Amino acid sequence: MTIFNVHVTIENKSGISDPEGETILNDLVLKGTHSTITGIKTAKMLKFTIKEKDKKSAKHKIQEICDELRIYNPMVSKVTIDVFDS
Amino acid sequence: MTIFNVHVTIENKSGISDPEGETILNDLVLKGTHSTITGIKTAKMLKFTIKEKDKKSAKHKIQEICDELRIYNPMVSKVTIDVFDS
Amino acid sequence: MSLEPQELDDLTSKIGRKPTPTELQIVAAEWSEHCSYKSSKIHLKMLPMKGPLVISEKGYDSGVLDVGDGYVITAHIESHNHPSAVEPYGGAATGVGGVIRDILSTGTRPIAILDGLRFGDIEKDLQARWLFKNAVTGIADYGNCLGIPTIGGEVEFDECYSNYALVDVAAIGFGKKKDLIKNHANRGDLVVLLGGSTGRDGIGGSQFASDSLESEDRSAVQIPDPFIEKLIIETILEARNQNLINAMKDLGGGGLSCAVSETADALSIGIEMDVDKVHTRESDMSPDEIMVSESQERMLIITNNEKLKKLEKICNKFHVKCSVIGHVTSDSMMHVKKGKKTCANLPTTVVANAHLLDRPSKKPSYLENIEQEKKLSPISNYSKMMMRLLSSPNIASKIWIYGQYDHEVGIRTVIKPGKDASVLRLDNGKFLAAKIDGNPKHCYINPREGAIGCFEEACRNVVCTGAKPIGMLDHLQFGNPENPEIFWTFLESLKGLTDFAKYFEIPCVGGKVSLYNETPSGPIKPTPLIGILGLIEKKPLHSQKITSGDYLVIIGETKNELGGSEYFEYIHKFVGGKCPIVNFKESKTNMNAVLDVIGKDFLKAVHDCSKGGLAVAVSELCMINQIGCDVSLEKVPGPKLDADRTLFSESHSRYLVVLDKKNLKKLEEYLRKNKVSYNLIGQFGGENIRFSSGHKPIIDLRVDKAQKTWFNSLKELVHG
Amino acid sequence: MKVGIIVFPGSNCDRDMYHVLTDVFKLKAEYFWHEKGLPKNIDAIILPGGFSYGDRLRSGAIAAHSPIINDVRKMAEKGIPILGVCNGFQILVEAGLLPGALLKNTSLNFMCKWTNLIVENNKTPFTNKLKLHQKIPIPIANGEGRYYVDDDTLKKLKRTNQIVFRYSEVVNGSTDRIAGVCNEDGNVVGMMPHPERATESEINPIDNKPSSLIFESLIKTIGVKN
Ligand SMILES: Nc1ncnc2c1ncn2[C@@H]1O[C@H](COP(=O)(O)OP(=O)(O)O)[C@@H](O)[C@H]1O
Ligand SMILES: [Mg+2]
Repeated sequence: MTIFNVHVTIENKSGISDPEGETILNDLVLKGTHSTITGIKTAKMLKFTIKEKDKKSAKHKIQEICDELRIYNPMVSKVTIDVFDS
Repeated sequence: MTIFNVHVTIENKSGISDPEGETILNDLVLKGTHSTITGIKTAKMLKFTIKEKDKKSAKHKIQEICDELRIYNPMVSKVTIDVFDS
Repeated sequence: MSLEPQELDDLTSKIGRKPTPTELQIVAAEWSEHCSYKSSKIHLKMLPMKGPLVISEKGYDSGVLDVGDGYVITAHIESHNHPSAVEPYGGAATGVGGVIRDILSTGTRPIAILDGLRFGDIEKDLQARWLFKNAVTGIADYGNCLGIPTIGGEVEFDECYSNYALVDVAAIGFGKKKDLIKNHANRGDLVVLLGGSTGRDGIGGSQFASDSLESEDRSAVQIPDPFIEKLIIETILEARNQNLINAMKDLGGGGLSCAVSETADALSIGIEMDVDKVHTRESDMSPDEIMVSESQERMLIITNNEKLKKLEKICNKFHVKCSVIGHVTSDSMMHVKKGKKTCANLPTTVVANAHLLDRPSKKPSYLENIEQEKKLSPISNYSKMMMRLLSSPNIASKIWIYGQYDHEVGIRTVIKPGKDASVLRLDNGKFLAAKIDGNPKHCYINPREGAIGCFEEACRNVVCTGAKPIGMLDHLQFGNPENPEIFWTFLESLKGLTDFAKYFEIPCVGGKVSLYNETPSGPIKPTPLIGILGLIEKKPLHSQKITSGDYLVIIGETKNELGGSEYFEYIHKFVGGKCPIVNFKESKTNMNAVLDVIGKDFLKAVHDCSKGGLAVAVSELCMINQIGCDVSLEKVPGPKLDADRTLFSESHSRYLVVLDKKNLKKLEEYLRKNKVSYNLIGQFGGENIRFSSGHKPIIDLRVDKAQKTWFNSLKELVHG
Repeated sequence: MKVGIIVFPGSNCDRDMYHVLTDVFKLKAEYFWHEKGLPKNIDAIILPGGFSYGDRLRSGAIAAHSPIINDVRKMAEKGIPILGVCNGFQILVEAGLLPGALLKNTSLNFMCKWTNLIVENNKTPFTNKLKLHQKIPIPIANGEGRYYVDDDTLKKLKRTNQIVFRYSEVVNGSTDRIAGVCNEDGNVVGMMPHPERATESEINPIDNKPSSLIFESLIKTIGVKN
């Protein structure tokens, strides 16, 4: 068994608006002098520490947990799962 | 000028509790179904789209924004900045 | 989105040509059940809508009641069932947003929200738990951010809602009568779209709400943005203060299609608009998409050239986008263009008035034997069973819900959630009580009497605070109306409500019909929901702390009416029996008596008996006040019943009255004189809740233990 | 004597505060929109509660960059009494005018309920009519109300008497049950609970006296003459 770090990033699917990102962009960043920024999207991340035999089963396990615990709603969000060695 | 995607991950500094991560973990651990998970931390991510001449200046610029506009509160959180080609 | 074949024929013959694709989309949105009320409209007319306090004005989406001294309150109710069933957080949140805009569109400031929630069995069903938790968070996040207090509501769990959710939201507004928007428009006036940008989210929402929920592929997810909504509220109210709004309508189901056609139809004008002028979120949206998008947080305003500059200035201050999308014409046509090109050009009366249906109805066969009772298995330990009942999700304290809602912002909430109705203070020194109630378990067994029961319960709740009911909101939620058996239950409920409203002279000031509420395993139980507004001229009854020695008096009779009760359904798992029936005359006598006695200012507390019957109502008084009580069941007025029936019958028109010993005479004198059925049934004191029947103890619970269970069980259930 | 109420996009207790200042305590009050500047003749400033910028990023984080905050900072330096309530407190913290941070409640939920405060510093312009350790029944209504400071800062706050209010019981996981703090000079005070929701007997079912004293302290500080 090896320990892995698994990052789960949850964000709105494309085409679905992200009011928080828009507010941060328009009311904070663009009010300063930072005109090279053209977009901000927010996401939520969960960082799991998991003991599994390999990367594949770590990823599989985490996907299972996300679905089972309804960590995200597939109607609105998508997840990206990245596995790293710890 | 090139467009870059810059991911800013904001998470609690170590030593500062993360009730949300703990709650999710307890849900898992207490229910006894996923004992291979040993830790969960939550983080927030902002995905910036930025036009800069190279990766380095993109990163530099974003670091500047994070500090100047207090995208994170240095008292409780730390940031990690990752730059990607778009 | 599409029209039925006969509707397409109807449209073609009315306009004398083949409709364009954009026209088809517009009409399909407007003729959907959700927007057109085509199945219900001819029947809804039976409800009494007028009254001495009702102010009606064309084009209003909310009811308006005159509360005196130049002030009005407005009220409306909406649901967001289908969206909440797939995305509970966003669905519930945008439900709040929608009804708030209805209130705003009359030119009044929203001052309160109430929510009615229904889910499957959260004890067993994880999906139901997820829906519940997220719907509550959605309402909390939206209402709290707006700074509008959510002052109360109700919630019920029943297997008939498995894999589904009903999220109803009612809102109340307050303002000066002179500030009401008097909807009017003249040729050449400008049509302005104000608020969030129009995007692809929520396309087909109203059609969605008119379909049964089956496919997973729904584009109807709407992302709530309470921050924009808050800015819109302030923008509109400032514009109202400066008299910049000639007419106004919120964008809800059917998006621009409905807002434009209904405004034009109500004001007998035409509107010409250009989709290119609409501020959109994505650049490549088609005219059809723009016309039917149900993006949230948008308002349609009619103003004129002179006022526009000032309006734009206010919008700039609040960073709210506004676009002039068209102008008013005199030809009664809804003319939609993209630049120079015409996409749709339809008579507004055609668009805004779908062909109304008179659907067949038939008494459902399940009702044949529903009143027959099965033999109940004996209860060996009533105290234990009572504890179980107190922890059941339908009975347990709802503090986990209203504790997440800012119910005090606005500093009007004089009586806060946790008891019966909540009460708001108004600027003219009067008070407004409000509560919503439903009871699908009763309504399933008897759609007519069940609906009347919800109406009476909501009245009882406001009466307990000393308020006289002045207006009613109804929300009628049923399954597929094309099924005659379902449609019969709809009609029965409606007739019952109408009879009660007429007898009590309580006008219906607003309502909503939500049909096609079907879950994978069939239709929901009939779920009418009734909201009651009550006015208090002098001061509300603030419950005082109950102390040892205080008397407990019950008003009203306890009958053998356990059909649909929590006792039958939760404890005995039995659906059936006789549902409680309201006797109108008795109801009125008791209601008036309670109001009169409250006015005499010697009562400590009043609480009605509802779910869980007498046993639960008494326990609630004890648990809230942390004091015991001894109740003698044989003293309870009504026909002689077994102890469990007296304890748990859910008969209506019953009130518990708490008073100091020394005031009993005064109370009895009044009640006897007015021929009210009542009796002294108990006395407070000690640390135990005790019910006995002829000195035989039946239930004996420690108050503190009961209180802990009742208070925490919902929270513990949700947080696992 | 004039009190300035600062209004940000999304503030929603501004009108409540105005009502209490003017109708209940007969003070003169005026709203100031966040994009404007503050005039010189202001005697006290209140940042009311609400959801400035929808609480996005972090509550108070965006409003802390509003133009008006520069003027608030100047006034703070001059010693003018400044009170931040709930979101106003969060903004003052984000602007660096008060120490610490406000994090999500440990319940992870928004909490609206009545609780009790204990007065820990009665030398500020908003507490000088209260008794030390006096109990104040008061409502809270927030999602990010858990006050946090690290150990060193906590020690310093204690030493410099910057803890103004504590909760009488554990409410939301705040460090040392802190509910309100002040700056070193004591003229800038921030608190999570809502005193404006507890000063009228009609609204306050418990006891209206103590939280009224917060406003009466201000009157004592700046005087009443109009
Ligand atoms: N969904 C909800 N949202 C807000 N408050 C609620 C909700 N459900 C129940 N409450 C509050 O809890 C209290 C008890 O509600 P309920 O059991 O419906 O009372 P009653 O039996 O008198 O109708 C009331 O104050 C009510 O407003
Ligand atoms: Mg009640």
